[in-house]
Amino acid sequence: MFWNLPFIAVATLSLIGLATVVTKKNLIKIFLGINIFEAAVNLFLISLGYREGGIAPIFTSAPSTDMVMATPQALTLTSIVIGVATSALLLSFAVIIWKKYGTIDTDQIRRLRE
Amino acid sequence: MRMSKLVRTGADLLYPFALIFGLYIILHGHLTPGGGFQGGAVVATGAAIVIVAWAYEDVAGMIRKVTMKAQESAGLLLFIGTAALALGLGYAFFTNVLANSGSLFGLSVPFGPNPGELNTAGVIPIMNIAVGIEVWGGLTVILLYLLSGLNKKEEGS
Amino acid sequence: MKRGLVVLTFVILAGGLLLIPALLDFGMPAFSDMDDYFLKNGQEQTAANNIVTAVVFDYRGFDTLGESVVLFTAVVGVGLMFRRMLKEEEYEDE
Amino acid sequence: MNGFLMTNAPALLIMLPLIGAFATPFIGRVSPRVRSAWVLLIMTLTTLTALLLASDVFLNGTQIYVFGAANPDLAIPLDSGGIPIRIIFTVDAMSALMQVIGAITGFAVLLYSISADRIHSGLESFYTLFLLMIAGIMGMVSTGDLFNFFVFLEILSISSAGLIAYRIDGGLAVEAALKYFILSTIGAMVILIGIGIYYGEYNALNIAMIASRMQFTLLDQIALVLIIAALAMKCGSVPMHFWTPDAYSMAPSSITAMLVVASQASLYGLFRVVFTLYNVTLNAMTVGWIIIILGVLSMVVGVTMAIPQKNVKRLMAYHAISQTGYMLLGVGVGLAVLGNQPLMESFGYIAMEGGIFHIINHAMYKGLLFLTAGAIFFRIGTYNLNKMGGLGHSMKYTMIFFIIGALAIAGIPPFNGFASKLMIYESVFAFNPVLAVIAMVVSILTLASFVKVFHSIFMGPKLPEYETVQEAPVPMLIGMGVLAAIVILFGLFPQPVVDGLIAPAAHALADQSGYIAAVLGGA
Repeated sequence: MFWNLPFIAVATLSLIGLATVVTKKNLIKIFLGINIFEAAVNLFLISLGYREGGIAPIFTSAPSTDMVMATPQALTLTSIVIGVATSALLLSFAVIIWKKYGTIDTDQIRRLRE
Repeated sequence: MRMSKLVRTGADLLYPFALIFGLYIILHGHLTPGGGFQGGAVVATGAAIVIVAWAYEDVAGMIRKVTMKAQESAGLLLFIGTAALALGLGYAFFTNVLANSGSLFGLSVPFGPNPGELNTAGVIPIMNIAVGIEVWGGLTVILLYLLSGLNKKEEGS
Repeated sequence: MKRGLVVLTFVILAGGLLLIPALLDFGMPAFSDMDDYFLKNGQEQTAANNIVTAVVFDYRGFDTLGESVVLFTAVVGVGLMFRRMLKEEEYEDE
Repeated sequence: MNGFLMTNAPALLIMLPLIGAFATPFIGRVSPRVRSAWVLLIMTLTTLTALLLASDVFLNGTQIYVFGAANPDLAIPLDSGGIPIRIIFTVDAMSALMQVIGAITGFAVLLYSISADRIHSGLESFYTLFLLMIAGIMGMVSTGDLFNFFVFLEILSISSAGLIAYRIDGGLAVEAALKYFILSTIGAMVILIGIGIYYGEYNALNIAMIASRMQFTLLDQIALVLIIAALAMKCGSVPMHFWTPDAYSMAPSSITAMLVVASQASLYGLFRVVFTLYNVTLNAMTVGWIIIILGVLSMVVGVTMAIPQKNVKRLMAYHAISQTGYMLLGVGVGLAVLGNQPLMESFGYIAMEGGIFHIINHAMYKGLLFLTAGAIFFRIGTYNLNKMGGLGHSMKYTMIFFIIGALAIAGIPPFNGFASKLMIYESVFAFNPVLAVIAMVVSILTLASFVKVFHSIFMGPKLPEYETVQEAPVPMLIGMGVLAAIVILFGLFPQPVVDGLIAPAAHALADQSGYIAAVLGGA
C-alpha cells in the first residue's frame, strides 16, 4: 500500500511521539513527544482532505477549479493554534517546576505521591 | 543577556519587514494563503527576534506586557463584536452580514478563478484583522512572560 | 504491573493506528459532498477567493472563536503562573 | 425581545461568559469589588439563560441553533442537498440537564469563591479562567458538532489546568496540573484522531449527520475505542484515574467543585458518542459491558483507595471516582439492553434514569462536600485529618452541611443520593444481581469512610490550637446552602424531578432517530 504513505507516516509519527512521552524522563522531551503526536494528528487531518490532482482551494489566479477539500485545512489550522497554546502553558508549568523543585526530571517530580 | 551589536542592529532592521509582511498576510487573508493567525504569528516572530537579540530589561521597556495583553483582549472583543453584529441585525451569531452587501468589503464575486479584489468577503477581513491583532498580542505576551519567569530565577540563585 | 499496563495500552493503540492506513485510501475520499458544497458555493456566498478562509471564518467561524479563546486562555494561564505572589499565599500543605 | 432571547439563547449561553471573561482583566483594574460584582452579574445572566433555554427545551422539545446562517433554525441550506454544512448547536433534554447542572453549580461555587479566595493574588485571571471554564462546559454539552466539541474540550482543559495550578503551593499544585494537562492533551489528540476517522469516512462533522451515515465498519470501531478511552480518562474512570486525586486535592476548593462538573461534561460526551453517534449499530451488549466493567472497577477501586487517605480532599476525590462508577454502571446497563424494547421498558430506562439522576445529584453533594472541606481549610489552614478535631463546636453550620453531603453520598434515605442509588440498585438487580450487591457494598463502605472523616474533623474536645476558629463567612455559607437546599429538595421529592427532568433526558439520550430528525428534518 505504497500510496497510503501519509497515513503510514501518521501512525509512525504518533507512535514515536507517544513512545517519547512514555519512556523519557525529561519534561522538555515529554513536551516534544506531545508536539510530535500533535504534528501526527495534524498530518492525519490534512491528508484526509487530499484528492488526487487537486490544487489548493484558493480561486485567486487559480489554474483550474479541481481543488482539494477545504475543511481539513481549516481544522488543522485550529488544531495548530490549540497546540501552540498547549505548549505555552506546558512550558510555563515546566519553568515553575524548575524554579520550585530545581529539576525537570520526572522521577524527582514525585512529591504528591502519598 | 544582550547579544552582539551586529545581531541587535540586524534584529531592529528585520522587525519592520516582519511587521509589514505579517500585516500583508493578515489583510490579504481572504485572497491568498494566510490569514489572521498566520499573519499574527509572523508579526509575533518579528517581536521574538527583537526579544532574543536584546536583553529582557531592554525589551520590557520597548514592548510592554500590559499593552500587549490589552491588545489581545481588544482583538478578541472586536472579533466577538463583529460576530455579534449579525445578532443585532436579526440574523444568527456569526452570519456574514457584509458579504455581497455593497458597503464595506461588500463587492460580490462570481464563481471561478479571478485576479482577486481586496474590497470583498464581508466580515472575513475584519475578523482576520481582529484575530491578527489578538495573535500578535497573545504570542508576544507569552514570550515575555516566559522570559521574565526565567529571569527571576537567575536573580534568585 | 504498571509497566505492563502501559505496554499493553501501547500495543493496542499501535494496532489501531496501523489499521488506519490499511483501511483509508489516501487521495480518494469516499464522500465529499460537504466540501464540494464549499468549493461550489463558497465563493458566491462569502465573496472570498480563499475557500479555506471562508470555511475558517464563515462556515465554521464559531470554531475559530473557540480557537482564539484557547489562545487567550493559555495567555491568562501563563500570566497566572508568573504572577507576583503575596506573602501569605506561600504555604506548604501536608 | 422575548423572541430574540428564546431564539438566540444557545449562542448567548456561550457569548455571555466569553464576553465576561474578555472584559474581566480590564474591569479588575478598577477595584476588587467591581470585579466581583461583574463576575457575579455575568454568572447570574448565564444561569438565567441556561434555565430559560432548559425550560424551553423541556416544554417544546429539542432546540437547534445554526451559527452563521441567516436563519438560526434552518439546519440544512436549501441548495445543499440535505447535508448540514455549518456548526449546529443541538440542545436536547440531556444537554439542557447538563447545562442546568453546570449553571447552578457554577453560581453556587462563585458565591462561595468570592469570599473564600479573597486573600489570593491574581484574582482577575482567576475569575477570567473561571468564566472560561463555564463557557467550556456549556459549549461541550450543547454542541452538535464533533470538532466543536473538541475545541470546547480544549478550552475546558486549558482553563482547568491553569486553575488547578493556581495556588502554586511550592510547586505541588503545578505538579498536579502538569499531570492533568499532559494526560488531557494526549486524550484530546486521541479524540481528534477519532473525529478525523469519522471525517475521512463520512465527510461530515455534525453528530446527527455522522449518525445517519454510520455503518460501524472496522474504522468506526477503532474510533469508538479511541474516543471511549480518552473520555473515560477525562472523566476519571479507573484505569486512568490517577490524575484525579492529585488535581482535585491541589486545586482551590471552589475549583474542585467545578472540576466535578467538568468531568461530568466528559461523561456526557462519552454517553453522547455511544448513544447518539452509534446507538443500535454497535454491539450494545459488548460496549455496555465494557462501560459496566469500567464503572464497577471505578466504584470498588475508588472506595478502597479512599478509606486509608489522610488528606480530606484526596479522600473525597477517591470517592468522586467511586461515584462516577455508579453513573457508568447505571447508563452502561441501559446501553447493554439498548435495542431490546421489552427489557428497556422493564429496567433499561430506569437504569439510565438512575445513572443520569446520579450525575446531577453527584454534582450537588460532591460540590457541597468539597466546599465544606474548603471552608474548613479557610479557617484552620490544613487538609490533614490527623491534625483536625473538635471543630463541631465552632463551625456548626459547616458541620451541618458536611453531614448533609456525607449522608447524601452514602445513600441514606431523606437525601438525593438515596433516590438515584435506589433506582440504580433496583434496575441493576434485574439485570445482574451481583452488580447490584457490589454497588450496595460500595455504598456501605462509603458511609463507613465518611463516618470516620466526620468523627475526626468535628467530634472530640475542642483542640487548643483551634480555640479562636470561627464559623465560615456568610457568602461561603450561602454558596454551600444553595447546594444543600437542592440536595434536600431532590431527596424529599425525587419523583417530580425524575418525571420532569431526568426521564426526558434519558429518553432523549436513547432516542437516536429523534436527535437526527431534529437536525436533518424528517427521519
